[in-house]
Amino acid sequence: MNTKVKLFGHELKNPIIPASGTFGFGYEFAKLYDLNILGSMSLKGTTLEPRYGNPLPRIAECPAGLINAIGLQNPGVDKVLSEEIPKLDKVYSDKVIANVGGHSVSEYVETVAKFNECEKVFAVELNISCPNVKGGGMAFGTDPKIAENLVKEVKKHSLKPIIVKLSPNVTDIAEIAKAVCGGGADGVSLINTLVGMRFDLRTGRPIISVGSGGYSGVGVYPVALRMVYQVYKAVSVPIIGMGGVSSAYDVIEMMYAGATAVMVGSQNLIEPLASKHIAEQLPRVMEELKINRLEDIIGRAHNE
Amino acid sequence: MNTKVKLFGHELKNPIIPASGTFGFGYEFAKLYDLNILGSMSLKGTTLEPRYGNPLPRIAECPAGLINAIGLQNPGVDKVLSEEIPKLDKVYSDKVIANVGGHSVSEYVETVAKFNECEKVFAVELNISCPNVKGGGMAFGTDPKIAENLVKEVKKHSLKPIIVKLSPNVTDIAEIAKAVCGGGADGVSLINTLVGMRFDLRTGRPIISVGSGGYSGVGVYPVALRMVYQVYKAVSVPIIGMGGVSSAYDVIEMMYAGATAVMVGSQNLIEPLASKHIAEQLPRVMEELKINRLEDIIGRAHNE
Amino acid sequence: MKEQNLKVVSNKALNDSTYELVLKGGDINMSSGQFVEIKLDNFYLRRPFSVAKIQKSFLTIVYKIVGQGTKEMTKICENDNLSVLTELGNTFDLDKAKKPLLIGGGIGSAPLFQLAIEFNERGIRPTILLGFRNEAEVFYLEKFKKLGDVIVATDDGSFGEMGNTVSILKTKKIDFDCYYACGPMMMLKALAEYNSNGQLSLEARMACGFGACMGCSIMTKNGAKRVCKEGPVFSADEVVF
Amino acid sequence: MKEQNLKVVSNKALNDSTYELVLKGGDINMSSGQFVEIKLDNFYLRRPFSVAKIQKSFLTIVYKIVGQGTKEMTKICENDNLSVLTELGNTFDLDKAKKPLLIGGGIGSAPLFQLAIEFNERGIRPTILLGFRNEAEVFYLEKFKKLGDVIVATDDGSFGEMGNTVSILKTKKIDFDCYYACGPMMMLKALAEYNSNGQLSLEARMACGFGACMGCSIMTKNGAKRVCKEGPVFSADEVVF
Ligand SMILES: Cc1cc2nc3c(=O)[nH]c(=O)nc-3n(C[C@H](O)[C@H](O)[C@H](O)COP(=O)(O)OP(=O)(O)OC[C@H]3O[C@@H](n4cnc5c(N)ncnc54)[C@H](O)[C@@H]3O)c2cc1C
Ligand SMILES: Cc1cc2nc3c(=O)[nH]c(=O)nc-3n(C[C@H](O)[C@H](O)[C@H](O)COP(=O)(O)OP(=O)(O)OC[C@H]3O[C@@H](n4cnc5c(N)ncnc54)[C@H](O)[C@@H]3O)c2cc1C
Ligand SMILES: Cc1cc2nc3c(=O)[nH]c(=O)nc-3n(C[C@H](O)[C@H](O)[C@H](O)COP(=O)(O)O)c2cc1C
Ligand SMILES: Cc1cc2nc3c(=O)[nH]c(=O)nc-3n(C[C@H](O)[C@H](O)[C@H](O)COP(=O)(O)O)c2cc1C
Ligand code: FES
Ligand code: FES
Repeated sequence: MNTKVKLFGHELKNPIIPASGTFGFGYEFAKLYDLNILGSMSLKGTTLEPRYGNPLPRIAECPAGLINAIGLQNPGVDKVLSEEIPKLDKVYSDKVIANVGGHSVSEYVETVAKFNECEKVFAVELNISCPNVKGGGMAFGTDPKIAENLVKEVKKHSLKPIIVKLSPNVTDIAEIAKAVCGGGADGVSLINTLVGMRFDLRTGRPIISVGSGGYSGVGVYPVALRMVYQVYKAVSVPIIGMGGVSSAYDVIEMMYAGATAVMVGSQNLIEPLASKHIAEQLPRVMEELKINRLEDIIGRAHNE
Repeated sequence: MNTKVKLFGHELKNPIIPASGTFGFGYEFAKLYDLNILGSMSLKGTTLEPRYGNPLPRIAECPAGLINAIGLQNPGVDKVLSEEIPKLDKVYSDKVIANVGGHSVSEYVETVAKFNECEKVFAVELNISCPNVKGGGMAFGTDPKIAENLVKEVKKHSLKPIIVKLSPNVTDIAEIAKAVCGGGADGVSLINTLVGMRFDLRTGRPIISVGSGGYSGVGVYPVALRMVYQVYKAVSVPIIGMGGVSSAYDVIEMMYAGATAVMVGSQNLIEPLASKHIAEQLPRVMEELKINRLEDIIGRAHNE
Repeated sequence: MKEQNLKVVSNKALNDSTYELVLKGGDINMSSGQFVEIKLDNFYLRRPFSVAKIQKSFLTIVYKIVGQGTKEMTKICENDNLSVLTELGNTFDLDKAKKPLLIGGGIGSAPLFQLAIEFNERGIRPTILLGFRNEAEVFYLEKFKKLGDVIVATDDGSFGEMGNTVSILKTKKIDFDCYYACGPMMMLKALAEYNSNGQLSLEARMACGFGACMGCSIMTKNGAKRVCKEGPVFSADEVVF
Repeated sequence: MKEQNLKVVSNKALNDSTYELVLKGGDINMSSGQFVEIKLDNFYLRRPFSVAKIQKSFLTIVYKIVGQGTKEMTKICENDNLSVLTELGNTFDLDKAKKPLLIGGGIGSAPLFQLAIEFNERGIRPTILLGFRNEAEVFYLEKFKKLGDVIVATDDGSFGEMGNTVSILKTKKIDFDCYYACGPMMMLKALAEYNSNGQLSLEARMACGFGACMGCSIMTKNGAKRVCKEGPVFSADEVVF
């Protein structure tokens, strides 16, 4: 069973990548299992300055997932580079994906540029789809022109491949995908969270402190598959698929839809060994489905 | 416990309404239980001419719901008026909501007008958000101008209140809600299904014959709540909330978000007595939450 | 249609990929051709299965592992309770045959077992033609032999005749007036083209299973019909393949 | 942190709204203040509960019915297996006190039981101040009395003193050097304002419970800290309410 896939010339031993925000900076999971089973990992969303994020409660449960409104809590890019990534480097030998959030074009540009010299990072994921940050985040991800321009500016200052993370909260995700590719994106990742809400049965008020938050988990899976399929038809850069993935079967379906690699998010939170289990299960499922080389199935759903 | 709510001057004994497409024309459920426990019901989507709909498979399972691509199979409005509604009338004494789909403004207008003389129908729900009909359906629901114009034309020829059923597959549902209200909508209902896909693990091909379909069930619940909340802020007409409702608790949350009445869809398909159970559970849940008059809680989430 | 809680009497393997599940409950008022829908933990939709045998308040289904749900079903234990919708769909029409031929393809043989019982109750011993992929997939053979004259075919010839039900039907002279078939769509289509004097039990991906969603509507010469409500048994000459 | 399958030894009501769940498993290496996260069927997120008692491989939690999940938990049966994350969070710091005062508000009294055991193991008999809404909510009273000098207060005076833990603390002269408190946020805030020489066990809505999601981060005077990782026990003088 050949589980290898390539992203921007970088070879991953398998396509399983814990998704940003659900795996911290990785090293804390090293107490649970040997991280080297993972194809790569996407680090917690990082901004120029340290951020505390939103007030509590930041979490609300849903029947098939959760709503989060962390608000990009992170120690700031400098500390990520000087402290978090070195810690991760000790327990994980492959390269990783940095994930960058921001409020303005210049903030994105400056933060991304800081990763230029970081060898541990083989690509930067631009989060233009975070629904939890006022006056930033998702606004960049719902307007094709604004998105294209942001990517253009970022590309000017980045030495790493840029993956643009797309928002599912749009009428036409293919249009945004085309726009960011027009701006020079080397790849796209999708989906970020769907905007969702829950209410307190006793008070009637929203549970999340800031009202709404981002919904993720198995409940978003069919929407994620559809969007990966749509985007695969629209652009030719590699796609990293995610949204509700909880088993190796789900990884296969994502790849049929068009994903080159697959991120596992919320499942890590409810089952700490999820990414490991999925990576282990993958060769067995390939055998069951008579798939020899995983790269062969990317976009298979589009074959006539 | 007072469970009554009012819609366009019409009093419903409770806000529980089986959603269009998940309850046929109602009468077949009469063998299972006395339908008169229900506040009202929304009939299967009806078009001017009879329609067979899409080829099979039309159904795909999801971890927390299902995808359907029925394609508005129905016997056509004339037969609905002459055969289906009379059958329903024998087993259900309250008035119902007709649900109308179409491919063109004139088709919508003509079909809606046919219900003008039908006493059994107290309002017509305009489905401008069906993702399963090519060259129609959802296209009307994703562009505010087209939606507004459609409603305007329909209103000219309808003697019944018009409820416009909104698509969740848009960047800004509040904008569409405002547009249809600008066109004269008397109420809005939401959400219709989210576009979703699943793939066959063995062949890699989409399971649904026409590729994608509409995703519904508990997995869409947090998105539905958020959209009802958003639309309540944007317009002042009554809102009928739906999407993933499976218990009386869910009904209460929908009403907190802003719904005057609540439709139960997919749950009827997996638990045939769902709507009945929810209607029965409602007074008990009101007691538990110390709610005396259900109408008092509509939009409670918006109180400061 | 009824929603019932049925208790699991047994759930055992008949061969590597085929299991027999016996349920016991209140009120099982069903005939051959009809099906039930079983709710499984952690799956959204119920799973439809034809009844393979009905005896007083015992209901038997035979199922094949084809996906996640049926894989999970093998873990069902004695005394578990299952939520089951019973009395779904229409029945085979036994009046059509004096000399019935029952044709089963793979797991499609399951509903023919109850049908064979019912013919025997009428004093008619049917001919039973069963096709399987290979020897490992054969099930219920001894039981079927008690109820009729059985011909078995396997695709690879590992058991019985070599061939499939349609090829056997074409080459062997079998004396029958009306046939009753259940199996893969390809087989049913070939049968209907070869001989239209039969009844076909169809499958379709279903959401509700009781007529509410139109998820399973097929086109017939007499208009659209729901596999779950007007079916699953259709006349071979009405189905538009 | 460990993911373990633990067997249910018992699950019984202590009063109308409070239950005690005893689990048995392999390797329970925990101390007072720490918590576990229990996976429930049909709920997406695990539920966090402080350990009320740890004894060799037995782990006891005491839980109050407050919503759908805890309501469902009352149906857990002997011999069921539960997936549990153990060894979560930090512990109370027993070194801070020679004359400890344990302050529990409602179900917040649960983790203080294990704390009282640990103080007894050190030869220290703590003072224990427990506040409940009313008599019906009191639990573990006799057990606590064996471990310390117990004062009980109820909001409505239906049992013990009338008042809440904070009002009792203010009016009664209790001799202690450091307090250890768990209970509603309002109570902890009032306590911290009244006396900063204490340890508070906080709650927060959690997604992961083991430090991965930042869902539970509170602001402290020493920067952001995760209730599930750097907490749930914080020094009363560091929490920014
Ligand atoms: C009227 C009727 C009677 C049936 N009788 C039997 C029987 O007696 N024994 C038996 O083994 N099987 C029978 N089937 C097929 C059986 O329902 C499917 O094999 C089963 O649902 C597959 O479930 P899964 O979770 O293992 O497969 P998955 O592919 O994981 O299921 C995913 C979804 O697809 C549906 N699905 C998958 N394959 C089929 C299929 N062939 N037909 C209908 N739905 C499907 C499932 O119900 C589920 O909703 C019958 C089907 C119908 C419609
Ligand atoms: C570290 C810690 C220790 C705890 N120890 C105990 C204990 O020993 N005994 C006990 O009875 N309770 C304890 N709780 C609170 C307990 O976790 C909640 O009461 C329980 O999760 C409620 O679940 P539910 O499904 O009944 O409520 P619902 O309101 O239906 O739950 C919905 C969601 O909200 C979360 N939630 C609801 N209330 C709370 C709350 N107060 N704190 C955190 N999350 C909440 C649930 O975990 C779930 O994700 C503790 C909480 C934390 C964080
Ligand atoms: C708690 C939490 C925090 C997240 N933080 C980030 C983030 O910082 N940056 C980002 O791009 N996505 C973030 N996401 C989104 C996930 O990376 C992922 O896109 C989304 O959760 C869908 O995948 P899932 O359904 O597998 O969780 C976060 C998600 C969760 C649940
Ligand atoms: C099988 C099926 C058929 C449907 N047909 C229609 C329809 O004809 N007209 C319509 O307006 N909505 C139709 N819907 C959408 C539902 O009315 C409802 O908006 C949606 O399913 C979300 O609610 P739920 O999650 O409770 O199912 C259909 C949904 C399903 C599952
Ligand atoms: S499956 Fe719903 S109508 Fe047949
Ligand atoms: S709950 Fe995830 S970090 Fe605390």
